[in-house]
Amino acid sequence: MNKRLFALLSLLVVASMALAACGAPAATEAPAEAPAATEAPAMTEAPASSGGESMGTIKIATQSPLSGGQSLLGVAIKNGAELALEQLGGDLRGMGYDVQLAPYDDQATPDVGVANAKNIVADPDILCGVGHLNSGVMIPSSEEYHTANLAFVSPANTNPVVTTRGYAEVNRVVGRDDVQAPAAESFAFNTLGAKSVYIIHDKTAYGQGVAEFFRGAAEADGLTVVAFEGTEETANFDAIVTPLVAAQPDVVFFAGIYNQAGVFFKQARDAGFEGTFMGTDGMDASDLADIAGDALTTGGGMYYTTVAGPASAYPAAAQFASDFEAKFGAPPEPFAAQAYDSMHVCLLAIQAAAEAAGGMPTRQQVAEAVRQVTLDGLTGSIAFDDIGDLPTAQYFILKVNAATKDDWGKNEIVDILEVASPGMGE
Amino acid sequence: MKQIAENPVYKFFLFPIGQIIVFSLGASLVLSLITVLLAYIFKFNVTDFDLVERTLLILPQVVINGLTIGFVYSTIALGYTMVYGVLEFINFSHSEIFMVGGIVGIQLMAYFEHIGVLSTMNEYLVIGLAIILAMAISGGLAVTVERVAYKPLRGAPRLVPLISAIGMSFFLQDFVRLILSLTTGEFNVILPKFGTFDEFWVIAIPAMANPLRIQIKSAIMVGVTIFMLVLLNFLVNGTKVGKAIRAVAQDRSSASLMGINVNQIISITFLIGGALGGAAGVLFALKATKLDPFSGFFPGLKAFTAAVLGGIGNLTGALLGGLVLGLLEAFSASYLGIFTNGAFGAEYKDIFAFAILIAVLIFRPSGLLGETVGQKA
Amino acid sequence: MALLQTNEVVKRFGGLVAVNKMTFSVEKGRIVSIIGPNGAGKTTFFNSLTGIYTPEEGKIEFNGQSLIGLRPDQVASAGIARTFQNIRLFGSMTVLENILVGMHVRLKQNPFDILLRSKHFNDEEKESEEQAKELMAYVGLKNVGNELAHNLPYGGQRRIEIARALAANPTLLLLDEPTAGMNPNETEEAIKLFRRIRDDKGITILMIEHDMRVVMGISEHISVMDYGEKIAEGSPKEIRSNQRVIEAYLGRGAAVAHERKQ
Amino acid sequence: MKKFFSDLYKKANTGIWPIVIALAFMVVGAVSVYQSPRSLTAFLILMATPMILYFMKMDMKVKVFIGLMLIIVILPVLGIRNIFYLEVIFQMAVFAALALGLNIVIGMAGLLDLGYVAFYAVGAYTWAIFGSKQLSLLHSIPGAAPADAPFALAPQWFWLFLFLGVGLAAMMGILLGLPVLRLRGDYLAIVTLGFGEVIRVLALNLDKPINLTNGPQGITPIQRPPLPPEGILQFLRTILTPIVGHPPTDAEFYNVMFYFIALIIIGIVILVATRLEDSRIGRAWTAIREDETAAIAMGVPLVKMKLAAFAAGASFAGAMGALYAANRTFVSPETFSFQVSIGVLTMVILGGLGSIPGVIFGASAVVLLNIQILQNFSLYLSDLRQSDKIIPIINFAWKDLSNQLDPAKYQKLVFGLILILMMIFRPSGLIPAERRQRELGEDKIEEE
Amino acid sequence: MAKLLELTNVHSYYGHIHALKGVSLEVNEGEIVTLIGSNGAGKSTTLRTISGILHAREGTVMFNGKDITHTTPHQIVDMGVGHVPEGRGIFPKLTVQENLDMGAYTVNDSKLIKERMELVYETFPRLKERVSQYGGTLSGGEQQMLAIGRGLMLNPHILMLDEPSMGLAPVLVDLIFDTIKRLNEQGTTILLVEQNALMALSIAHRGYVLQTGSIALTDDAAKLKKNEMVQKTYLGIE
Repeated sequence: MNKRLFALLSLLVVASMALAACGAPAATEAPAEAPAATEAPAMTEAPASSGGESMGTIKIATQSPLSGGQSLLGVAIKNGAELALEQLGGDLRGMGYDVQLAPYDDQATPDVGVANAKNIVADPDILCGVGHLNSGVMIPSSEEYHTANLAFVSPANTNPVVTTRGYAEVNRVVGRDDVQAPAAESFAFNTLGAKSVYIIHDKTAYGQGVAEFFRGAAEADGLTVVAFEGTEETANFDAIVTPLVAAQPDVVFFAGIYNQAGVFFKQARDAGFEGTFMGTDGMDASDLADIAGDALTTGGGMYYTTVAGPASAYPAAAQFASDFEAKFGAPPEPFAAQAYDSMHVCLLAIQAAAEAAGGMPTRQQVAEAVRQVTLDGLTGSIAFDDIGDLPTAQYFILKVNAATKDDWGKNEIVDILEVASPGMGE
Repeated sequence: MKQIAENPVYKFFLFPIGQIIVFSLGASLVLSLITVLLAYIFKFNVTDFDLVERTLLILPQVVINGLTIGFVYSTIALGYTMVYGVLEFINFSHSEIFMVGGIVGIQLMAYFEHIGVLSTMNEYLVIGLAIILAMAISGGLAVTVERVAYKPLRGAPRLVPLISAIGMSFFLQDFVRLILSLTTGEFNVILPKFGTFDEFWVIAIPAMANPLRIQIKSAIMVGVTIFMLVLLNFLVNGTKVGKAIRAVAQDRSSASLMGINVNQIISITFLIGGALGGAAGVLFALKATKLDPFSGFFPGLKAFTAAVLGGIGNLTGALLGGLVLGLLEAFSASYLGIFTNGAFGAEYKDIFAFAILIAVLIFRPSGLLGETVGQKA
Repeated sequence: MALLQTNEVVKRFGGLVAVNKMTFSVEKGRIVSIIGPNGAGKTTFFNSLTGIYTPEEGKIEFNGQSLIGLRPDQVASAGIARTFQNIRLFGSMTVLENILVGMHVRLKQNPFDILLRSKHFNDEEKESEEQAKELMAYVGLKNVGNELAHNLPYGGQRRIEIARALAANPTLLLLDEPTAGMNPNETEEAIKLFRRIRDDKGITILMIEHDMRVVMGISEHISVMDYGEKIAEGSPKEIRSNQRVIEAYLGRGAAVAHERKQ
Repeated sequence: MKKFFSDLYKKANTGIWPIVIALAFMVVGAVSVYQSPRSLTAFLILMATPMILYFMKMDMKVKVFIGLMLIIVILPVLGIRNIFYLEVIFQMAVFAALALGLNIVIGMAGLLDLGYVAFYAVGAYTWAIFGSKQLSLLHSIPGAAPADAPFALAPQWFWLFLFLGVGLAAMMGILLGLPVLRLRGDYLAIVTLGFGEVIRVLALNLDKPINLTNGPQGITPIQRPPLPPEGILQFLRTILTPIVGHPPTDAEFYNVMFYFIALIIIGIVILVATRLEDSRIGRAWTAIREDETAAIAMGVPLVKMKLAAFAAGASFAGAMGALYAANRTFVSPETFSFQVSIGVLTMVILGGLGSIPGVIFGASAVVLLNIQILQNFSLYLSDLRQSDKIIPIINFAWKDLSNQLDPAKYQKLVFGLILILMMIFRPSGLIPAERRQRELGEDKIEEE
Repeated sequence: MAKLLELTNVHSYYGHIHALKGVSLEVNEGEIVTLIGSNGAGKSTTLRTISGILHAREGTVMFNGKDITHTTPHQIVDMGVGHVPEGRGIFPKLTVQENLDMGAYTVNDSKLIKERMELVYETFPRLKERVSQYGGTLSGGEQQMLAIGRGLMLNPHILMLDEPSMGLAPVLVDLIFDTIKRLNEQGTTILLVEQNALMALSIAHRGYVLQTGSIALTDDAAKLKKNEMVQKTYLGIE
């Protein structure tokens, strides 16, 4: 009897907590079926400074892991998008729209990602989205975006499947595994003249995808693959480094993220590896230099491929880096710039669709507009082909000249490769 | 003979060191022999190079790698096993205590770098200070965690403190992240570069083509852990408090009848376990060079496995378990790829470790050195 | 032939010989007691009989079947039920459920019956519930079927243990200090209950007991253990006047008092 | 104060009142969800209805009727207006089934299993491998799947594989159980933990030598079971269009279908769990948990019963795994991490170890907390940070709140705190286990 | 004689089980008092309640004029209450020496410790032969000696012994009882719980008979020995 009383009371407490927490947004929410018609009254408190009459609220969602072990990159995505919204949202605000960010935490798990996707889809204010970090979350979640016609721009997912399903709503501002890898391989084989390569990846969809394609390309070229390893280890690479040093390949290709790779590079160099390190766009972070130190500049040095031009070549990128650090207190992690660009795509598309529709656009209109967007972003020129890929991805091959964080800007472009998207499949 | 056994120098110094040497050499030797044997068997499978030669080429290095990480596992495992010994529950948040130790250590070094004294200070002094600070903070944290999250649950069904520990583990991860984010804006903590730890001692061995290369860092890790283990051995076996800890672990109600303040002893146990974890954290950080609030999880899991492998609740068992697990990992990760011609690789090392664990437990259900009568009355 | 016959049973723990060459038999339909000082190996002997321990040496035969190497559940299926020295009930189950667990060996329901709630299942459950109720009444428990076992007072818990053991319809019932902790009235009732169990149900009873009123009152045969060995056996009268028993167990004082009384 | 509430509760729990309250919650909840489909409050009011039905005294028939109304009519209709709710309920059902399975192993039989997610993975990968194109890609490089590869089986095969998933998972349960049965407590825990990791690492690595699992890339697309025939869908569309305001799409029908499949499975799981609990087998499990020695002395075969517990627990996870693979049309090893095992364990213990309603409630509460309440809360705070609002008393503008304090990043911290506090203040769970009370025809002892 | 220990209407519980139902008893300075009763009657519970392992829910426990009803065990030990528990409570993986050290945990005077140690070894020479052996490897009799010896290390004001004769051969029982008597003569007050009632009553000054959690009878030991109920129930004399 007492227990039941408790259960009921606890339920009431939960309910009232939820009321307190969510009363405000619930009150301003409009019914689903006619967003445009009922928006106006809710917007009475729109700031006068935005000028013009109030046209309604537009939200742009982000989904990425904000908590847990992968939050480093997930938060970078959110922050990149947030900065873009702040800096570039002016045009839409000028048109009378209140533009807001709705950051969702997918916890790097598909369950939460899909649930959030359905939640996002059910919020009529959300017209576009930026995310995810993990392909494993993006792929199932994008099924929901697809059915709801909600455009999503991915700043990080390089798994081919993301776009090869041919969904009109799914786009990405990054290359694909099967694009980046051959570019890197060609550089290793042709420019560096490597004879043997040791391939290692981080056992994620991203790393393994790139690594597999790299291997494919290497085998086609006759570049000897000494070993092909995946590892989830993040701290102690002794067990891999030891046979690696014994094999002494010309190049070690690491497909993964800098905070794992940096430790690996350092330990491999310390153990006596003299050859060249290569990495993917996951290496594009100044922290890499702090972690790996002079392992990057000694021996055969280090090269990485990236779609984002270095600060030296792109003044906009330098500006972005300093703005980012000013706002968030730390330099941008990988994918922050891509998220900035993704948000930029969303904003431009919504703006174009709103202008075309003469009012609040539908999701369909926004999704169609996304495919029309062209822009010169932080990470190069962006446009989308008919499946949402960059039609040609431009890859910069950078040579690392930094042994500390502050020198990261000294990295130089040694090669630029243009690779066309392979489209739907072979 | 009896005289020697009772001699404190032997009892608290020579014996434990001897034990450690026997364990590490024994385990290494057994695994090395098996590996070389396997190399002969698989020789015909590999055509690119001479398998036996390659095996022998890297063997010393693999053993050193295994021992280095094995000692770290042992030190963390001791924290699990001590708490298990007195409270019979798995302190899930120990991996976070360990992580905090590592981060505190790195932050201290980063602070020295920041105020510009790092390069002028004696490098070993820096490490010593970092370890001491980490031990203090991790130990204090462990005691606090016990007071807040476990003590109120004493006497509850055994799964209840386990869940509380899991909750504490979540909490600590994000709490550390919160603090790091607020102070540094990010949560990767990177070891500043100083000293000569990355360098190698090269020892030429006449019978071998390649010289033996031992990284100074590895030597420090092994040296400090052995020192800690000997110290712990003295603490537990040679002092009154240590005896009280053992008494509480063996029979809590009897211990209280001896006038032992059981709560105080439990706190001290957490303090020691936490301090060991903190020290292990700093050593691990030396190797890993980068930590984040989530990097405690995997080493913690491994150390926990090591504790069980050795027989949870048994201090010597934790030492042996850690060494065996570290060596197994190093061997399987280094050789699986070579032996199977790339069909299996380092990624199977965890499967290997767990398979061995299961095999050991099937034949010795209470671990390598555990009591055969598993349950306490 | 004896219902239970052991031959030179030895059980060791490490260096300690807990049961040493016990040769012992129980005739069908009798009430037999084992007495001896605490720590004499009585309970270890019980545990060896029921398969909890496997004796290192010797033979144990029950109803012509060897029990050596059988698991405890197999021993139970063979028809030996027992109670424990320090009551071991399933504390958070109800009294009724405790008794139903005791019936485990003779229930025939298979997983399909259970999942489909077949007629067979329902009949069997109903029947066993009825029997459990009868058993509760039989051991003198009222209105406690739905109580959690650990909520019952001590005497009640002792009774449940007996009811639970009877639920298996055993041929032989082993009672390990069944009246420990009972007051004289409760003990009187327990004695009556044991008699009834033997007389009505024809169940043979083997018990360990310290209370001499119980031992002397109802045993037809007594074996005395000390240091893992059987040091004497015989009728209550014989045991009472056995010098060795008096020294080892009843105490010199008892002997003195005894002599004085005679 | 306490007395006032308990009197109030007593009054509310007599006569017609419970029905009135249940109906009131249902109607108010339904109408408010209909009106503002995104309101969490409205949804929680609606979700309180089953709780009221469970806890308050009313005629069984009325309970069933109201319950069925809610499940068959109201929720699907509201769910089509906002499919997120169907997703929430779907996940509640999936995790409730997992928690019920784990509850058999831990709650009933008392065997600590930290690698339960392995069985979920087995179920999921069973259908994922056969229900996708993977079988024809066994020799391809992961990630380089040609789009024109054929599906191995027709989607209808899902139904068979649902059962195969159950069977295979149960077999894995026995396989794991056999070697480790002699282990006690924490040794068992670490071995099961290892087993869970082994299964995940296998899923991650079995892309070579033959590409069975496609490694970290995961398997997609996986087929869904076919929708009902077009005639029925057309009929449903006609009825539903005026109610929900638009003709329901196929995607929405899929959501509803999965909702119903999940409900049917969870229904069966609950039925199986309660029936097992109330039988010779369930009693044997509890007896083993309470006192192994006494149980075995009563003739309970330890090995057989423990294996049965592993198998039964695993089979629930197998079923939900297969369903999950079909629902997501995608599986990858990330879904089967150790954290999920821990998550399910917390659901079981938070809800009430050994208590079937408790475990379901625990799973629902954690899912709700994880994907809705905490998420909404942080979105709300994020809204505040983007607005010009000010914290009243301390006069602090939300805007100036440090970005590093963004609450969205600290859900796990809150969750951890909740776990600790729950264990301290309510260690036996939200709805602690109670034993079944039988009509024994005995004189009832009155409660004081 | 001064009252050293006094229990007034003490009720103790194990969870739901009401184990002591209003026990009142007293022990005077210098006495040997014995508690007899069958298994489960509450003898050990009484001792556990005195030493603070269990706290009385009702009633008071006074020791040396101080209320110790809610005092923690280690403080009670510190006040000079030694308790040799049933089953001996030897630390199986501590050596004999270490077990004895534990007995003197609250004593800080190393000279005193040494003295007591010598006394113990003198009383039980067998222990001296086994100094560095693990407690768990001792035989039952040796363990009992160790347990009593450990109790003596404290130099207790009152020593409570729970079933010291359990599992011991008659010769050893005699030895133990002689030792108890001698200790008492040297000034230690003894509270003895014993199943071997006759033996206990033969060395005690006074006795209490416990039945199902309450005191059924109390008297001088000699008189109790002749009591018919005691004889019938506990002595096996018809």
